[in-house]
Amino acid sequence: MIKVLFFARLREQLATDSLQLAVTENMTTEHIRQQLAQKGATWAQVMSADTLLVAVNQEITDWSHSVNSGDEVAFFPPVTGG
Amino acid sequence: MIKVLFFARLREQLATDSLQLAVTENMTTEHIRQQLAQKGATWAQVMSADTLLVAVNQEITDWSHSVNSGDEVAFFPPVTGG
Amino acid sequence: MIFVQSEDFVVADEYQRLASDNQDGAIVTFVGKVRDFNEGLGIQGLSLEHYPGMTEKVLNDIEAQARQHWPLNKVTIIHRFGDLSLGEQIVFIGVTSPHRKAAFAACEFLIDFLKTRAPFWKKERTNAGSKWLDAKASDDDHAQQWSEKLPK
Amino acid sequence: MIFVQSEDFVVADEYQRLASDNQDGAIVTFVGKVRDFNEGLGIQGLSLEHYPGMTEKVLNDIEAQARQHWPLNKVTIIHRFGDLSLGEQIVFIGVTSPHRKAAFAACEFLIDFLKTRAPFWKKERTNAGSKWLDAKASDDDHAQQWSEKLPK
Repeated sequence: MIKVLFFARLREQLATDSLQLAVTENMTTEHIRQQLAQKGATWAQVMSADTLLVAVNQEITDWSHSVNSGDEVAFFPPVTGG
Repeated sequence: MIKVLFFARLREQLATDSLQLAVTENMTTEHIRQQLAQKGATWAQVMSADTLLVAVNQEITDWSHSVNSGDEVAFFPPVTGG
Repeated sequence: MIFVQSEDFVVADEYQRLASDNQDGAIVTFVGKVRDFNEGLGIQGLSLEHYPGMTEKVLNDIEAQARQHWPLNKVTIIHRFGDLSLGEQIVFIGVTSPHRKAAFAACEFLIDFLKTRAPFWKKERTNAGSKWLDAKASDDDHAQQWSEKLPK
Repeated sequence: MIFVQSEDFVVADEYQRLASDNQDGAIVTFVGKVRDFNEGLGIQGLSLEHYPGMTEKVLNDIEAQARQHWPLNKVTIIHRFGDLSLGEQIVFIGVTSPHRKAAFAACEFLIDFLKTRAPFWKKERTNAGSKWLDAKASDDDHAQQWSEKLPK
């Protein structure tokens, strides 16, 4: 299992701040994204956004990053702090 | 007459912080400098320094600036504030 | 020192903490506040969301990067989250260094990278409702420009 | 606001004065202090001489130049003269602006030009006697570089 987190606009659009997901061998961030996109129309739309960012274990990464059981994967829009 | 001021290292070397000087028509900052240089060996040395700066009426200027009666002329080394 | 907090901070206290060392000739601070930056929409304030844990990690990493590039002594980064009203302080960056150019560059570097790397999101509350703010391309540009001007 | 004074200044008070406006998103401050910058000579402090009248004129002029280049709201420049001990504050520059890049650039511009244009002179008091400091070529370089990077 992995923990998946959603922040800001994504959290609101998906009405979800976190969920648990089962992972199999050799999965990447891209696989997680595709899997989540199948949860419905809003999920498909949110998960296909050009600006979507992903972090694994609290580090921003790309869509080929491998994901293993116990990881924390977060999806969020571009940051706007400061 | 003009008022002539000296600051910092110059003031100490010349043992003078200000003096009055008679000016004639068509004098420039360069003329004032040359006139002061004739006051003695130390004056000649101080007034020939490459780094010598001059201000007329509290504005830094060059050696061709005209000087008229009532002006305030100041000589000083490069500034080191801040 | 890194602080991610909902409480306000007191610049006087932060300055005091930074200024205690006689080796430092230069102290540069930046404060960002909630400002009335929209076109007469009657902004009331901001709600700031963040990613707890990752935020501290990113800010520590940015501080470490700055210390690699410039000779810094003290560094303080404070960023608030939660609901903030118009005029309230959002972020404090303070750095000290023997050299003023290093202090200025590092302070600006820290806020540029905080803006584009640290997981904070602003939602604006106005009389007409609330709305997530979009990231600004200019902020990305400012962060990218550092790759050309960093000291070797 | 320009202050040339022998008394110390309180950063907290200056910050308060700068930070009172909700139009400003960014507040950048610089403080320069007497530091132990010599090679173990046992520095006790500095004596700062200035040219009264001209100093205020130059600082006002530098502020006016900065305001031509960037959208600034409040500007404070304080410079002390007289005898200062190790660790004491010498100079404060504070600027506010709607834009952080403008605030950073203007603050750095002001100190760069103050250093090369304002008629102040530092004499260092050490255990081995006192000595006028020489102007630094690097300070001139920093002021000159602005001719290339000023906003149009």
